[in-house]
Amino acid sequence: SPSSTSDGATSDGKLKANSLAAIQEAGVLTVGTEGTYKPFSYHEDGTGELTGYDVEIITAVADKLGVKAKFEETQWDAIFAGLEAGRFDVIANQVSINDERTAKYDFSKPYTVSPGVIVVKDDNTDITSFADLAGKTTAQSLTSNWYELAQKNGANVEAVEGWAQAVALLEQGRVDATVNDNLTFLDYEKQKGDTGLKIAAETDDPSLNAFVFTKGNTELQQAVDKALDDLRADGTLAKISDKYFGSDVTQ
Amino acid sequence: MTESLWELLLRSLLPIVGGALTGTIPLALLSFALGLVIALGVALMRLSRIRVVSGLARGYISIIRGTPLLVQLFVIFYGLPSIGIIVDPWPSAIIAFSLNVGGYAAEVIRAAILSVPKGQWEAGYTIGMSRGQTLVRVILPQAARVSVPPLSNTFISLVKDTSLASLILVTELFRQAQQIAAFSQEFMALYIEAAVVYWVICLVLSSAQSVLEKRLDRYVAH
Amino acid sequence: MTESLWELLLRSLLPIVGGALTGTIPLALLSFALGLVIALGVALMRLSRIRVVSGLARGYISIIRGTPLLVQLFVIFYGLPSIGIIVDPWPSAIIAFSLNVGGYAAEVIRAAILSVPKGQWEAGYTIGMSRGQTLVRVILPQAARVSVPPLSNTFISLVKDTSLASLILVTELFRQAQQIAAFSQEFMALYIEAAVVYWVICLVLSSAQSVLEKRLDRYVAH
Amino acid sequence: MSPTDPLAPEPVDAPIEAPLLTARGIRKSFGDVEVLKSIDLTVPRGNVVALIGPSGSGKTTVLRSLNGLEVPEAGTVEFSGGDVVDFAQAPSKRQLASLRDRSAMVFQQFNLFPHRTVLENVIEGPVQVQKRPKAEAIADARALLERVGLGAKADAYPFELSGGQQQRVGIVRALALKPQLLLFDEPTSALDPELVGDVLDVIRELAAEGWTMVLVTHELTFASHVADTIVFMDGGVVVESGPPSEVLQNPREARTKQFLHRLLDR
Amino acid sequence: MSPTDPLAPEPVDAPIEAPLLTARGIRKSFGDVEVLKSIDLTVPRGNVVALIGPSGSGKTTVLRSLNGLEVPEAGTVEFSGGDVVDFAQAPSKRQLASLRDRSAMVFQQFNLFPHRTVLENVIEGPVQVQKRPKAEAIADARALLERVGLGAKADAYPFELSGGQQQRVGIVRALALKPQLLLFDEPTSALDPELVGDVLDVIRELAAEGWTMVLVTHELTFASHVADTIVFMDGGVVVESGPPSEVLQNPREARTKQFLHRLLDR
Ligand SMILES: Nc1ncnc2c1ncn2[C@@H]1O[C@H](COP(=O)(O)OP(=O)(O)OP(=O)(O)O)[C@@H](O)[C@H]1O
Ligand SMILES: Nc1ncnc2c1ncn2[C@@H]1O[C@H](COP(=O)(O)OP(=O)(O)OP(=O)(O)O)[C@@H](O)[C@H]1O
Ligand SMILES: [Mg+2]
Ligand SMILES: [Mg+2]
Repeated sequence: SPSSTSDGATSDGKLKANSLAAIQEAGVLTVGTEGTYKPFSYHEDGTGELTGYDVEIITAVADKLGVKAKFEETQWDAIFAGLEAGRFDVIANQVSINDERTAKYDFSKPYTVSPGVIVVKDDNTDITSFADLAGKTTAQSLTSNWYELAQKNGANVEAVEGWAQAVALLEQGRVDATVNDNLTFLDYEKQKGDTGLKIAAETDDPSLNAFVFTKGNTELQQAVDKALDDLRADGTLAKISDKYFGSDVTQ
Repeated sequence: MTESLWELLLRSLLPIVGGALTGTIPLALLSFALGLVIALGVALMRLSRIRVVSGLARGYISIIRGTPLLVQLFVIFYGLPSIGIIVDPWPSAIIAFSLNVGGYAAEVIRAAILSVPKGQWEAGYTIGMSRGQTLVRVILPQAARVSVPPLSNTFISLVKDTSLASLILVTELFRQAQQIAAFSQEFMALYIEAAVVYWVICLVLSSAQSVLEKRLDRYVAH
Repeated sequence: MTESLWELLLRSLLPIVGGALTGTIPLALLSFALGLVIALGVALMRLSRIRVVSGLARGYISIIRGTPLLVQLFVIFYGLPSIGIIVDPWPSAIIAFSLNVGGYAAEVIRAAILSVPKGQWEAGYTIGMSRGQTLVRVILPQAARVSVPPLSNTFISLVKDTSLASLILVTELFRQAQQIAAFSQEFMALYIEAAVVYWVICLVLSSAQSVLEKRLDRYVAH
Repeated sequence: MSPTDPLAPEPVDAPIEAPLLTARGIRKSFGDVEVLKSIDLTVPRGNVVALIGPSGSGKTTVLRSLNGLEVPEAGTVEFSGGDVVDFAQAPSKRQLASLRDRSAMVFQQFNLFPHRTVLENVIEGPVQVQKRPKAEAIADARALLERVGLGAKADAYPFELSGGQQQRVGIVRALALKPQLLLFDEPTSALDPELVGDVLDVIRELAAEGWTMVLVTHELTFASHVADTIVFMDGGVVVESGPPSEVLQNPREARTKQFLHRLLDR
Repeated sequence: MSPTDPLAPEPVDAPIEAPLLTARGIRKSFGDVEVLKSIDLTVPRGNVVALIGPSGSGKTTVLRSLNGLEVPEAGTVEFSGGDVVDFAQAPSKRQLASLRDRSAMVFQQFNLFPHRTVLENVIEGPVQVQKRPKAEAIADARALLERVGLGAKADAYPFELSGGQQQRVGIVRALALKPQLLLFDEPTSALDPELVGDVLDVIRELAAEGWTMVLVTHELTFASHVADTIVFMDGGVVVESGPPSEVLQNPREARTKQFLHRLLDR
């Protein structure tokens, strides 16, 4: 990649897209997100404005940077391709930090710290720990780190598109469990009331989710980190978290 | 949970139809129109006696039909920027879809041109027309007739394929359904609702096809 | 990170081709074969003089062609359980794809049957054959010839459409590519790799088409 | 195993005096247009009846009605020794099949099966429909093909033959069924002028051998040589009929005269 | 505006003695088969030349070579007052176009434009190619159609016409170009026997009015009445040629005799 000077300009003097300087000059931070991932990134009532936990936090971050957040919605498949192609400056979509990703991208400080849970049917008594997943079938979204976790514990993993399909399979008795973010399940219960599902176990180590930048976009990453620190300090993060989850999941 | 499934479906209809009107339909119409122009060019190249020209057309058709549309969209929208070409979502979608239609329709148009009896070319030549004049005034009007049914198949497929455009940031019918499904977790119901809207669009297209076929059939014995 | 992109692509080739061999290709072959049987039945129904019968066939074709394949797959896999019918991934995929092929190919077969001159039916009748005998021994062998090119289009589309089967838990070519892409984060590269594999499959199909066309053309003046 | 004379018609049991075929009061409309207005036709066994008349007069429709390719609204067709098929009573499939079993048709456009070789075309009916042993059917077919000069073409596909050769295969395909009645609809009008002769020669031979035939033709000279009876049709009715010497040489009706004049004067 | 006699050919400036068309040494092969083996043909102005000969002898190929639909490997075609088109030199598009501008062809299968009405078929050449004013072209076309008895069919589509009517439109479409030479390739052989007369009548009239024509035909009686010269071809060569009284009544060559015998004896 072309060497960039510290103010984000390339050697030929033009501003490099996605650099902090370019973003500030344009006054717009372009954010890639799914828009179909409740409660993190979704549309109000399904048909209204884009909203959600991630959306609100990155909007607050953009405020701190003195720019407007502009959202581009696409599917998970395309979200990293979009970041690399310079279509977005940052991804805000509950991306968890893992080794493969840190090798390719830069992450902000985490803004969600939440354990993974095993969700099973109410009447299931076989599964009470992650070790019990061995030989069981779980439904996982291919793109989440929960897929890896279930696989590591010996589960037979069926890849589905998302939470809704995983739950459908679970309810239809076609899989034994699904592993996902605690928060996702809580939101689902909040919406559906009695779901006939329960949490069978929780991970020891929480997963850390953060904003994603292209490798080497250090100025932007540092600016966002600083904004996150400020938002944490002034209680904004806790407030947003409380609004969605009734507790502070940001640390 | 406070709202019944029917209320949800009713409430969803407006945005889904809206997605059809502002996304699916203009995208499909525009791409189809451009695609036909490309297809005509490619079909004529494919019919050329110059090896290189017809080889190029063959290669184009083979790649377009042999690879998934999803990847074609991906390459144009997310791949081209790596060589410095950045195209906006709508133009990208239109480029990808019309190139795609161009590949499929080229074969239809080629077959239609070949289906016009050789005697029609000769009749054109013997009244003094050039190759181009004969093509435009004699052959294509007749080729149009036989190509309407297969082209309308291509069009109907295109209408449904436009749902892939959401991948490159274009909001259309299916994307709307997905959004509502994500919120309400009722993906099955909303997908069926979307399917019904697609079906209505395709029914309208099919009747347009019948009308067109009748019009083009007026000079043929029944 | 420690491995270069080329190493990744090379390492991916085996699982992707494996996905093609164990998923894409058997799924496409099986669905196509079953789909042809359905299509023949639907085409004959569509040609029936009995209004209700041809109406049923029309409705089937209209719904199959007018709604997205994705939704058809979802209805069978996720929708049927709500009325107590649970079908496994592979059978679901084969049902959905063969019903889909059945709708598209029915129109092709119908057109091909109609393209056989009426005199061939009459020749069959006058040597004493029944309608069924004439259909099987006289009409279908001739209809086969004209329907090979459009049916191979349907087949090629099917090959690429089987990637949707991953949505209902069938592992095939594209799913393998997605999986590797998700872990390596190299979406663009792996999608292009998958496209190349699709392209190779389609090239093989196209040459099989040529061979078949030649074989069926042996009794026709060139 | 193969008959000594493959061109000779099958013997029939009915008394020799009864006409082989009797059609009475055949009426047929297409949409609003009445194309046949009560046609009567008698075909004595061993006779050749030639239908002539202007284009659109209904000749083809008469022929097609005789073997049920067209189903008239009224009228009867009766083969000697068989059922009376009454079209006014909506004939059953079995009845239509019985008409087809007794007759065989040679088409203007040949209508050979393009995907089968000459031999396969000929044995299709005997083997698939009449369920005769294949070896026997092949032997008969070869003998018949030999007789019309096509012995060497048994394994050719129809597209490899000239029009005249194709039509001779069409005739052999009909003969192989050993029908009681042969129907010819303008068997030479799709042929190049020079190829006509070959086919007419074959028909001439068949007539000489005693086959019963109804043929539609524009070849008046030929008809006058080969036919026992000429039937002149116009506008869906039989205007006059009789031996060639009467109808062709001394027509009674003005319409007949006018037609003959038009066709012969060139 | 419309000419007084729409059927009369355009006057030409060249001296009256020179033949309108001279073709020399035309050779043409398809693949390995040499179909024309050095054909010479001279067509005097105002004459009618009839090409006869067995199927496959090369008659159609000669005709198509004269207007460049077929490009021979060798030979020259020259219109009086025009370029010598030498096929051995790979003629340019302009040269082929000049052949087509001077002649007009009437096809065996008519080849009318099915998507255009009769009138549109006729004015297509004059308006689109010759760029004549549309009103004038229409007036001429109507006069010509009137002359061949199709005045009432100007707005019909080809499929609404009988074969004979379609062929007359084909002739009018050619005449409307006011060509110096009319080429006819078996103009009646795709017609029902009864419709042949109408078309032959039109050609007879054109001959009487002094049009120069080359026609391929199997209608020997007609050819003997209308042609100034009969050219008998076989196997890609001209076997003999001369006035009908010689070639048809007193052929010198054995092959001619055999051919005439075959076609006339029925
Ligand atoms: N299937 C049909 N539908 C409508 N009209 C028909 C049909 N078949 C024949 N006719 C009409 O019936 C009349 C008689 O037709 P038919 O073919 O029996 O005449 P033909 O004497 O055999 O004439 P040709 O010498 O031209 O073959 C014609 O007016 C024809 O247009
Ligand atoms: N395009 C072609 N390709 C190959 N062979 C051809 C082609 N056109 C004509 N021939 C062959 O050239 C020979 C002469 O054909 P041509 O059509 O000129 O004969 P013709 O005298 O017009 O015969 P007919 O009376 O049957 O129309 C024939 O043997 C024919 O098969
Ligand atoms: Mg007839
Ligand atoms: Mg010819």
